[in-house]
Amino acid sequence: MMGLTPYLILSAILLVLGIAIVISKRNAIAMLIGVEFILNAATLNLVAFSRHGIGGLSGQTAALFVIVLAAAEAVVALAIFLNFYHTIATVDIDQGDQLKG
Amino acid sequence: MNSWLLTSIIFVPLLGMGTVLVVPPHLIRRTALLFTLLAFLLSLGILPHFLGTPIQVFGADYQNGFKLVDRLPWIHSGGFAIDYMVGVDGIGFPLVLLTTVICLLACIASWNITKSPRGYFALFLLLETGLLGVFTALDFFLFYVFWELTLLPMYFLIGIWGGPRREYAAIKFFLYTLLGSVLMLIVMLWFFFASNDQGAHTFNLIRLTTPGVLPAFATHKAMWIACFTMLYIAFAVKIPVFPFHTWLPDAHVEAPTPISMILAGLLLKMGGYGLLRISYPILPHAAAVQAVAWTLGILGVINIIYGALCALAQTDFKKLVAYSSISHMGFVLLGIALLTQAGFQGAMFQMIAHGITSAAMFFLVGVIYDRVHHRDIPRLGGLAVQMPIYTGLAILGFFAAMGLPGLCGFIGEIYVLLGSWQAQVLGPVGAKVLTVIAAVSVVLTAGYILWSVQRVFLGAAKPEYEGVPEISGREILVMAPLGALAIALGVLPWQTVFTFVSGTLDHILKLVA
Amino acid sequence: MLEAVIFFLLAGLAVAAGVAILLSTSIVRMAYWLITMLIAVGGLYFLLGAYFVGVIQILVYVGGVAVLLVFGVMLTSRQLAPKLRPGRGEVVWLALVGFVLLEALTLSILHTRWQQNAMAPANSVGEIGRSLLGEFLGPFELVSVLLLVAMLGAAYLARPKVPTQGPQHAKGTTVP
Amino acid sequence: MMPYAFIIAWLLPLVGFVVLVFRGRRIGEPRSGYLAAGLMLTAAAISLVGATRWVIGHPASLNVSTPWLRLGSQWINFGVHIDSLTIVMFTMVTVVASCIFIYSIGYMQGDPRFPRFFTYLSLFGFSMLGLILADSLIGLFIFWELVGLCSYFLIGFWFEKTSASNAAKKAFIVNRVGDCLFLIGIATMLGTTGVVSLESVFNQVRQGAFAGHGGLLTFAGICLFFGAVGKSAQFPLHVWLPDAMEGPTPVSALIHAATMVAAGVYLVGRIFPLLTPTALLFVAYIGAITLIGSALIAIVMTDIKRVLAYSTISQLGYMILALGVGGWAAGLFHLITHACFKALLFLGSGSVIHGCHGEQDIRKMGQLHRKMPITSITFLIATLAIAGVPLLSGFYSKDAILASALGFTWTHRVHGLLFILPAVAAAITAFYMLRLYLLTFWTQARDEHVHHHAHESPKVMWVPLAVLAVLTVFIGWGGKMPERHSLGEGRYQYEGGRGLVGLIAEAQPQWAVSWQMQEAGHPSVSDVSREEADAEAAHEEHGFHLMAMAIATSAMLAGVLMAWLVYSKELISAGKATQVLAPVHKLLWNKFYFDELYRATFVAGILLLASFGKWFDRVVLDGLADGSARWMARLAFFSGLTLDNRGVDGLVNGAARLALVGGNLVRKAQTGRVRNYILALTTGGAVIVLVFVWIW
Amino acid sequence: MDGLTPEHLRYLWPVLALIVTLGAILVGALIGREGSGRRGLLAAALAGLILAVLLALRLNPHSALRTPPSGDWLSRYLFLDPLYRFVIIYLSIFLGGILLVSNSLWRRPTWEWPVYLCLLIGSLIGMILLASARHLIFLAIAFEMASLPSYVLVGFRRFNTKSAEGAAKYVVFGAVCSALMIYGISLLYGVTGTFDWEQIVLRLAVEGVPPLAVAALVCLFIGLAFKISLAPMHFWCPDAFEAAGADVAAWLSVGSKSAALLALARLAHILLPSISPGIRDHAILLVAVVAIVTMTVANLSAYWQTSVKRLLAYSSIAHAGYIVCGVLVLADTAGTAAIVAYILVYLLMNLGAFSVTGLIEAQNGSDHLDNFVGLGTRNPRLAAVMTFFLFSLVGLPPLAGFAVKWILLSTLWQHELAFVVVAILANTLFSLFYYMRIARAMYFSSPQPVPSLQLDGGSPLATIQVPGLMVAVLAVCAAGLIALFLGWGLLNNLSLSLFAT
Repeated sequence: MMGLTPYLILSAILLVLGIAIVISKRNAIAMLIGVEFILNAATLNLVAFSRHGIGGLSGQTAALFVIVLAAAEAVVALAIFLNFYHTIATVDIDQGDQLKG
Repeated sequence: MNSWLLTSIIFVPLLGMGTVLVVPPHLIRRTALLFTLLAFLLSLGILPHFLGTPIQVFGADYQNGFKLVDRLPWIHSGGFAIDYMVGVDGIGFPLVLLTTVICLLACIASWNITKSPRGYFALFLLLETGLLGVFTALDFFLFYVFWELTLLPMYFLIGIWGGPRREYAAIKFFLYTLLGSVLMLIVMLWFFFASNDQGAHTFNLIRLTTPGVLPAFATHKAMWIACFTMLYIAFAVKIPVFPFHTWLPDAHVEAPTPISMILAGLLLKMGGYGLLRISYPILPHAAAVQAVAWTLGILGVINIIYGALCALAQTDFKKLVAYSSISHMGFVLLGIALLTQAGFQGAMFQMIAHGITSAAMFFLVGVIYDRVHHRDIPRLGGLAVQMPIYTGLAILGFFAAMGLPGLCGFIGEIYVLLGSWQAQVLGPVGAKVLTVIAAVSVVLTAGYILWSVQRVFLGAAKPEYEGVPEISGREILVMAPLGALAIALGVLPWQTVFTFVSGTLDHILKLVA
Repeated sequence: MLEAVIFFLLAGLAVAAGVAILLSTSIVRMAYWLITMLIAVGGLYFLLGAYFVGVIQILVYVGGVAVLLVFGVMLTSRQLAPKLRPGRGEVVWLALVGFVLLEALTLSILHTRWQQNAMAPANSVGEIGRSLLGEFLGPFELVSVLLLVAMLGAAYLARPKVPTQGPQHAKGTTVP
Repeated sequence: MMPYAFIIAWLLPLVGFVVLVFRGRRIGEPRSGYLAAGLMLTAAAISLVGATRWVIGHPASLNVSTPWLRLGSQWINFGVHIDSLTIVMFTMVTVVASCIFIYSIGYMQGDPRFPRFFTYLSLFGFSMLGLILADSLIGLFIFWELVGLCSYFLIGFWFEKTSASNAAKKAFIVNRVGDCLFLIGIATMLGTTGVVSLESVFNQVRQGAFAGHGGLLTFAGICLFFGAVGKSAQFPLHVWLPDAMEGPTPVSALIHAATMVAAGVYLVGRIFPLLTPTALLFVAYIGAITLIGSALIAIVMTDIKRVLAYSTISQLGYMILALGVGGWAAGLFHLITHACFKALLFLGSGSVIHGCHGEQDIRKMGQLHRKMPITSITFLIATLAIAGVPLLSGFYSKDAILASALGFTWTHRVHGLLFILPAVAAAITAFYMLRLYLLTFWTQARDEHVHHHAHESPKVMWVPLAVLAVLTVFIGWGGKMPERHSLGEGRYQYEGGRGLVGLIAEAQPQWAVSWQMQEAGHPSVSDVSREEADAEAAHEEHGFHLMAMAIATSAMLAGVLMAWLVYSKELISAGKATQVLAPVHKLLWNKFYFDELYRATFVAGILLLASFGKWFDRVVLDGLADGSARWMARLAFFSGLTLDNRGVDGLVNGAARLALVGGNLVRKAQTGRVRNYILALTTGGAVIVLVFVWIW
Repeated sequence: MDGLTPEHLRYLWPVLALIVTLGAILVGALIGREGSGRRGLLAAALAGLILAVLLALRLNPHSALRTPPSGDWLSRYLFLDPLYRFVIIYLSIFLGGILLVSNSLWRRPTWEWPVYLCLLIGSLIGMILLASARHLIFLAIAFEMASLPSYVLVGFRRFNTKSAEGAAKYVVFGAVCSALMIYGISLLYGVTGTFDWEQIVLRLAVEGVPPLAVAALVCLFIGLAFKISLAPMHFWCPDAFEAAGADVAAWLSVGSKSAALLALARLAHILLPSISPGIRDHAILLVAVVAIVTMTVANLSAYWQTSVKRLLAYSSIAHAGYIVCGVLVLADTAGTAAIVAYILVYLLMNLGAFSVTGLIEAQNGSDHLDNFVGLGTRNPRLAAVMTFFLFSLVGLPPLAGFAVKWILLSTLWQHELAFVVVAILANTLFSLFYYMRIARAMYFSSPQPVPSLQLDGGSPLATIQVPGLMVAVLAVCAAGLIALFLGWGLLNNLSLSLFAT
């Protein structure tokens, strides 16, 4: 029977990958993908813990909520990027460097 | 049994500020004059309270030497016991009177301010409230609030109505004083949390002076040295003392005439008053340490000589008068530092005398500036021919500042010199050396004042100032009281100043020595 | 034993998807790799016995969010998006930070002692439903309001310009 | 009743001053002069009446004082002390002043600021009389400076002339140097004895206030003496008196001949009991140096007023020497006589200048005795008096001085100079006074224009000359120096004085600080035994008096003969003499280069120090405050990674320069690219996690 | 779950009221005539807010900070204590003020007004719940609830380059931070097995804090720090504030920051006293260092700004740095009381400053410093009020800014945190410069010719007409500053009474 640790390590890897994607990609939507990675790492953690007897069912319900949150966030983020695209005609987030100093 | 006289004196100018903001434009000057006059008349009301007491018994001891004490609980929550407490004693009362007089005269002097007079007179009255508050507050927190309250109006008064480099001068003034007041805030915190007056923390300046209220201070020597130095820096910026004085010449040169009258006449006294009200009574053993007395004494003497020397080399008339203020305030510091009875009396008298003479001198310079629109001494000359009456008054003012016997400058200097000669705190010879160096300043002062009088007033009449009008009635109205005060204080110093002042000063000295 | 094999298979797939996204430059390919990762994680949930969560994962994540992303990609990349290469410095710095984080996490994970009790019995959807409306009733209600507001904001932003103004696409034009 | 009379007399000039200050311009030209002169005359009358009552009534001394102020714990009273010396001085000052007031009504005729002149004169009168009456050192100091102030106004009266205002400034500052040391002297006395009025100070010193540190008493004595040096233009601080001649002549007569400069001698007389023998020696030597130096310079001077100025300095040197050698009554008697004839000389020179329409150079004068008979006669009387011709007042007072000088040098052989120098100077005085008289009145007229226009001054001017001439002749008669008997413990007793000098001698202090007392600083040490002192006094009495008189008259005759030969008979031509002694002449002509010396050292030094102060203040201190701000701004600007095109547009102005800005480095991190933000975020997070994990 | 009686829902009423207003506005917008004007909806919104405040006032919760899950249903997810009540009243009144300000600054088409209202009320609900959240998932959702509308609000001016860019950056940064927070929560759940903060703290106290829990707590701190805009997580703030309108910026600078601050304070004051001293000292050191770095960074960067909104953003970051020091005082509730007092005055200062900036931006074209030039002569009263707010932000005595800073400093001093006091004082001295730059522009420099800056409409240097409502808001803020200074004893009592047992 698989232990808990492999799942946690996998979620740690997913976390790091997510952060890496967010930082390295210049396309706004790619960054969103990175965020999804981090959130998935979180849900994986939750589910893994609840299934290995820690905290019973609440872990899985929490995972559900996290997924819903991710969805909501993605909706708003995409709406903003669409607007961003409409005004600056590119999705390269680095173009947006008027606000600085 | 609050008598509300002091509170009314303090807040009458604030009321004036309110009315000035709403009154129609042509009435602004009159309302301002009305309120400053009202404040002056009210401050005369304090006089009977002090005249009654016979000289010796005045102010049985420092604690209950205070009169007209108004006490109102202001903030009693969360362990704070701050109350609005104002009162006046020997050293407070003369300064309150000086404030109201100088502000009244400055208000008359600022009659021809053209640039947005409403803002000017509002800030002017706010400044007066701040000053009156500083000289009467008996609660450290209230003292700090009024101390900072004077900062804002002065910044804008110099900044908006000043001369060409006014912004630089204003920000420099603001910064130096704020640096000082930040240090004072730390000391205030320290006092508050280290004090236990019957178990409770207190800000009350009187309670803080009773021995035992600051227990931690009695044991740790380092603690009261640190506090004393921080407080000293806060007050040294205001006096101003040697390393922190660079803001004064700039502020004076750029400030409009009536404002530099108040700046020199009153704001410099806040430093000296602070030393006498807070540093010396609350930290007596710090003041009695020989090293501290030495440093303050030496700095005082440096101030005197350095101020006189710089004044000798100036070409801008107003800067010359500013440096002369530094030199005169050096006497105040020397008088206080050497812990002699005569020294204290001399310092206090010098503060009042310098208030009068410096206000007079700045007004005189202002009168010239209004007529010829420049203050460059080499270009001036031969005014005695065009403006004889003005020259007469100017001679009176400048010679009073020079310390001519029979005028007020002399009494302050002679007290400090004779007093500091007998000081024991610096060992047998130390005080004598300092006094000799300070005595030399008598020659330097005579030097720069006579030289500037000669270059500005004497000499042949210059065609450039042909049509220069004589001194106007209004200007005489300002100079006359100052001249009369200079003579009165010079001839009868005991009756005019010392009866009120010496009682309290003796008790402060008893606390320290 | 079979279980371990399936786990490593799915975990490998997820990690591969991540790495692929890291390396690829075209946004479209990234979107597809994201979908594979999501499916892999869904599979893991099934493996763990959290069937309901797995299904939700597939339904909401893959069906909803991923599709949304693809739409986003389609809409915003009308002209061929330039190959976006991250700078040299960033990659090095990234690797360093990533490694440090990973090392810290794995070390602390190994270090903590878990209550290693038995795998909880595969629970039915009913129990999740009960906990949803029991312990998590508060969040449940709150999420509904959250979704309402999110949808409102997104709809507002995504609404095309009111036709009366006419097309104004030049950069920097402002609609008062 | 007596003291109040004097107080009223003293306050009269003050009344004149106050009236003239406010109403001066309206009272107008002649009447303001009459007012001031009238008030001074009444004061003179009162003092004369008082003096006669005093001579008959004979009280020792009178004191009236009111508490003025409390210095520290000591009460300072402000009062009046009258003894015979005060009476004599008071009368002398009032009489001479009234003569001069009347004279100046004529002299200052037509001056646009006529009333103001008399305002200053009345103020001077008030402060001089106040100085005489003052009973305490501080009271004395107050009037001391007020008198200096009046001399500043009067010297600089014609302030259009820059030389006049320079002279006034110089006079006041040199006086102030003297006053500064005077102040230190007062501080020492006050510090040790704790009392202020002169009487109580003397008692304290006698009761041993200075026990143990006699040196301090000497130091205090010398400091107080320096006040006198400043005021009476003695050796180191004499430079201001010759320049003071810039003022109108009546001013020179009143202030720089008769009264103010005499105040220094009066002060030394008052503090005589405090002066320890070493201090007295110092006083004597200063007097000697001054009298010989200024006498020599007077020989070469060509301006009539400059000659008289140097002769005044020389005569003051005599008085100081007399006090130094112990001839208290002699010195002060000379002061009174000198006041009369020197005032006469100055007024005479004034009328000469007035007559020659402002011409002051004696080389252009000559043969004026026919044009100005009265002036020349009165001038001759004064010249003879100062030279020391018998039967005139100068003879008696100078003889007394030489007698006491001889007495002193006789007992202290090592100080021989103290007699030789005055004797030689007596000859030189006679020489230069005669030279002045002959060149002005008798030798042939060198400048036709001046000679032609010269005319006698009006009645209002020569009447005072006549009065002063009468005084110069009769004042000395009937005077006899009293004998001195020692009463042990340094106490002496005088009796048998007659005439004016006797009157003055009554005020002689009863005791003096002896050598033993100076070392021990305590009087109880047994003093010179009684008998020995009496013997010394008796011996001194007869011998020296005659010998001194002989030497004095012979010196006078030598001087007169020399002057007669050189100027009247031209047997020895003055011109050739100057070539032969050219270097000496140049040295004397430039007044031993003192002016240049002082200007090079003190004045230049202070101005240099002042400009350093100004530079230090503006550059170093201001620089520090602004520099640190500028430096920080530069650091921030330089450290900025990318220049922000929109943000920094000319921000570095005055206020910015002051602000401490380190923000650029941090602000630049705000690159605007969100990926950098997240990079920074994760790095921050990683660091925190690392720290914690490492700790754990 | 036993039957839910209305009695159980007593604490929910205010929040329910807000949700109902949200719905009402939406329905109102739909059925109302197109472009029927903003007044109706504004009235509805204000009514809803007032209702929420009244309902909150009716509650009189026992004042203990931590209440065991009483019968009330909500107590499982929230700390139902006076602070919760205070937050509702405080934020609702603040939103009322913001709505008034927005109404007078509104330049956009009227159909967007209801969306604006709903987003604001949505974020209000999120903030209220975030401030008192107890159940971590509930906290995460409240966090999102507060953040998502603010992302949209920042980007509200739809086709403006600056706002689009600002929103994009804000949303990406926000998404990453919230994701990290959620990851932290999952780890914490793993270590302690529960989401309830009380239990977590008990568990950690009993078993000690494993490193994984430390990492989790740090991630949680990063999430909250993002919202408070503390040092490493403050980057979004200047860009977002410059992009957003002045009123939205005011709302974010006060609303979201104070909610997150109260959440952090509440959680820290439960966690820190009970965990082992070793970890606690390190935690306090971490927060202190972060606070000091925040203050200094913000003050340093603020000097060079030319856009006043950006400058005020840095000033809000600096003030966040000052307030977070309140968390360091663990011993008693004085720390949180100081925070409450501070945010109350902070509200007045920021609302005032941002509204004036908004006015100038709306009527003078942009919020560039050059537009402030000569305001002293154009609108003397407006300039005077702005000077009030500036000097209160600096912390000079006659104004309340000093009073609250004094309370904070004295509490810190009392608990031997002298170095923090010195740091705050140094920063106050330092903050003087950039506030003075605005005062200098307003008063000292004379109005030059037309400054060269891109205009968002409106003529530069024109005198500004201050609409009625705005005058009321500004007057209340300025008067509040003076009143609170004179009567700051009461303010102190109020904030202390929130925790007095």
